[in-house]
Amino acid sequence: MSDFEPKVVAFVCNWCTYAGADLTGTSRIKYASNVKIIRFPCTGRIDFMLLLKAFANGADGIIVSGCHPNDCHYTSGNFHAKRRWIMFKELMDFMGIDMNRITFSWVSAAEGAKWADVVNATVTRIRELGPYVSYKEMVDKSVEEEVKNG
Amino acid sequence: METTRKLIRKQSVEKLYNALTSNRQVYAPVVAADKQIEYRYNPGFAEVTFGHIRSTLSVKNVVFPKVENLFFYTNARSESTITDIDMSRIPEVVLWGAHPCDNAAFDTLRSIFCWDIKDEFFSKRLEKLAVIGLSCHLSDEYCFCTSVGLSPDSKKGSDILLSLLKNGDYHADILTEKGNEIVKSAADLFETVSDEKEVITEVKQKFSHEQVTSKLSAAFEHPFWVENSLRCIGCGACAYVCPTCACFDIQDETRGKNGKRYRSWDSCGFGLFTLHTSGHNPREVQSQRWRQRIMHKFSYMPERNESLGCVGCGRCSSGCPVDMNIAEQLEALQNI
Amino acid sequence: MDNLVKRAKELLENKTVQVVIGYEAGPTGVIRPAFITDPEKAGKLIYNDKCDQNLAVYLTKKEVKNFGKMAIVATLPVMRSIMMLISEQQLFAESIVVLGISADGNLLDIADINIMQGYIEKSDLSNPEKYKALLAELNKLNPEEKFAYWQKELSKCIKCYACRQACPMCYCTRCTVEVNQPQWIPVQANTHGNMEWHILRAMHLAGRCISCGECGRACPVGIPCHLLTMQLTDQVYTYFKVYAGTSDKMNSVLSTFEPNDKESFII
Amino acid sequence: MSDNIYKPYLMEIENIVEETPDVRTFRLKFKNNEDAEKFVFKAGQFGEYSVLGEGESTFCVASSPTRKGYIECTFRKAGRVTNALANLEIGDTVGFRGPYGNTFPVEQWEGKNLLYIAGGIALPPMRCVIWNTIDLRDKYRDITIVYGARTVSDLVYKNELKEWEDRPDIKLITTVDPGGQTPDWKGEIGFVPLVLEKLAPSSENTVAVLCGPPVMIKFTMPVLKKLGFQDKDIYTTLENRMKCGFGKCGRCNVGKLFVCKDGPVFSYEEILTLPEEY
Repeated sequence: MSDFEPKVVAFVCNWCTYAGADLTGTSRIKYASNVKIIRFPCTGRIDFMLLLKAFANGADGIIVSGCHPNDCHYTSGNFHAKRRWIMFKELMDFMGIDMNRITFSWVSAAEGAKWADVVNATVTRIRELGPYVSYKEMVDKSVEEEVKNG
Repeated sequence: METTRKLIRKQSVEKLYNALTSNRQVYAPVVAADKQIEYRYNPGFAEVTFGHIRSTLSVKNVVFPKVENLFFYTNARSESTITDIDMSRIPEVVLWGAHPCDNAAFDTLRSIFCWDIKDEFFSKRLEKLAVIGLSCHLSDEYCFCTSVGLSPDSKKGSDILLSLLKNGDYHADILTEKGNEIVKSAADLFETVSDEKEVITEVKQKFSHEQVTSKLSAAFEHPFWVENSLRCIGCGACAYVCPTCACFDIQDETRGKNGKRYRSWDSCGFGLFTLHTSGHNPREVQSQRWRQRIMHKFSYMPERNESLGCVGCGRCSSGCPVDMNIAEQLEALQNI
Repeated sequence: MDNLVKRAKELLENKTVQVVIGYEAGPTGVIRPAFITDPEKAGKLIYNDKCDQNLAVYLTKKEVKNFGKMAIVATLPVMRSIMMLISEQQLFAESIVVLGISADGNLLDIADINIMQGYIEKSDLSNPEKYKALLAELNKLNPEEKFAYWQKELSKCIKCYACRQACPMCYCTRCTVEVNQPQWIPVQANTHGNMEWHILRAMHLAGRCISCGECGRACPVGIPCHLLTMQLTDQVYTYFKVYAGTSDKMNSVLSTFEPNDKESFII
Repeated sequence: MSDNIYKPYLMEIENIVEETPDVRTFRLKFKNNEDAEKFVFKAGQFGEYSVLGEGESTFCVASSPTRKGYIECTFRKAGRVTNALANLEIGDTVGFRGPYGNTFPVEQWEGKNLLYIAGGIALPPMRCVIWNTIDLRDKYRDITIVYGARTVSDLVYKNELKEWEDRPDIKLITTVDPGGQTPDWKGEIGFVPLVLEKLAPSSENTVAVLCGPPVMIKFTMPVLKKLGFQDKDIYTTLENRMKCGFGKCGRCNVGKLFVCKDGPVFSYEEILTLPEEY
């Protein structure tokens, strides 16, 4: 698996983490290029289903990141998100979907260095875990099920 | 074709099964870990059940899969293309041990898919299907095949029909050319008929379907429908387990530029089934949808497709979470 | 259950309610829901330990509501469902009369919502005993085994939505699976599509599920889908110390928050 | 064409007309010439139009069978497919299956007066038969078109309305709901049934084709009856949700009839025999 390059999708909020990631760049801090950033208005807008869609479409790891508690641009979006992630994590654990592949973090607009750390740590971890085969296999198998006679 | 009857010994049945699985897909019933009766492809003979009353799902999926791809496409604006399905890839399948009600359902499905324009997906699958049926030696209170013009040993739809004998051997009625081919491929397993008695279950007739049909034509506005569907919760279980329900949905699914259009099972019991984009719904409440289900099977289909839309398997009633018992309702309907 | 019949008859006779929702035995002996509008027919009502359907699902059904004021035979899960429906503005407390049934099968005197709340608060609100064993067993599996288990179970799903339709809390007129711009959940019933559907269902019921097990009971192919929501019910209690359906004024867990909610996985 | 009855023809969008802010007309040309040559249809028939990836939607063919080489469709942005259609541009690909359904009995109408009554977005399904009869103008006697919409901007086919208005052999009455007029509006103001009542066309040797929202139909029918129209001389096209278009998917059932096979064109006499599930 030495040539395995993890595909990591980051779902981030516009006001803190996206700005933080921007700061990482302007501060010329290098970090793993495996991450594809998708910007949302707020962590409260990040539907849990999007994470599953990312896995289904080939992501090996996911980062979800937004403003620190009390810093939400919309006052409470991240608090709502937090409760949702707690439930989502428990459900995923119960169903055997690998939560080690998802990093949840709070990265503010000033934490350019933290963003680089979060990404690097995630990519390293995913590199060790290898590609997320079991979820993809399920998706592919589902396609085969249809082709088969019933 | 002239039908013939042969004898097949208990131990030869296993040989026949193994001979069939060696070179084709055999779809046979097994008792799953959770006690559900389900059909699987080529299970080991030891797993195959001969003592089931009804499988949880019907076997209609061998000719009408729950998802059937219709074609593939690439959506690239002006350069879009469509790739047809290679229907020659549809496999030859032997359906093993399905009961007469399920097998009779193939005729009903044909009357839906092949009236007027012929549906090639369905007809190709049916063409490649050989049915080795099994007469019923067991039944329960949900069975009502005798009320819809069938019986526990109806031959309709089967290519070969096995019937259990008292000593554990089987009679094999060879009904079609397809059945004959199978017999020829293992001729030494079939012997001359004995006079051993067949074990056939008795299913009590609950209603006359002719009478139901004639009553229904004037029963559209009857309060019966609301009274008897209040408990219906509007799920699609009855339609999905039904061997003759054929309503479907057509949907697209795309990944990037490529995708496929497929059809999948649908149910007239769902509120969205008939909902117009405007928000208008011709069948707005559940009683109208329940009425549609019964009317379709027992009034519209006999008039339109010259076939009854029900084979009396009783799955809709046994699978219903709120005990909407169709036989009971039809019994009541014939007397309104 | 003479008391139940007597009370139902009374309510219909003095026109306090127009319909009584309860249980009766069908011709094959199977217990089914009954809708009694005629006091003379109140004798059909029965209650025994086989009456396990959650009748609260009918409180939001248009054709039942059309009768007028409803009385409903209510075991603990039904009472909790009623609380949820009231707290989520789907039902007015004034539009129903609760014919409460105690855990040992006796008619309770539930005069109003406060009394019902008192009764609920006194009861054991954790998941029913009969489901706990399987939940515990599943929780012991390793992730691969869990994933394999759910893949196998969910591959059976035919997307008939009996789980949704049987659930009193799934009252939305348009469910998320029916939203098609964009098509959020794949329409076809394959393992992947089924898994997304059941995850969505469980998440939408997180903190709202009242552990009646109706979804699993309704499933025609025997998927234990109630375990998904029940697991979350356990977790909601672990994290937030609340059970759903305990008050007519409670907010659902996922639509509220406390600034000091604790978790250990966000870095 | 293969045996796959679900496979659409690929069509190229040749022209787009923005009729109103949310209604568009596409002119579609077959990508494959053989398909184009084989393709025939009659007034009243419909098709399944698809955007690959979004699904199919059912509309009547809005152009006349007398004009060959292309078909036109007019749709309002309402759901998933129509929104996706509206985002397409000239040159893009649209799938088309059809034609399906029955037709207006235009041959039977020869020698008669024709009265077309349409409301709002219901003119497109009638446009086909209107042009069909106009193109064979000498076979019919008087042609009268009554068309109403909520507001002036909701009137579709504005260019054609102008053309019909200018023709001496067609009588066109356009109307908008009260409040929907603009300062320079020269047509009628008022609901279609009232305008029709005022116009009072003779029912003598006349066929009426009525199409519009349910509420308009509900109030227009009594007016037609009062004018002496018989049920068998009133036609409409029904719409029900459809998927397949050829009587398999079970969606458009109205009683034992399929709107897709036995319709969409029905006389009022036939409609009275149907259960009210449309």
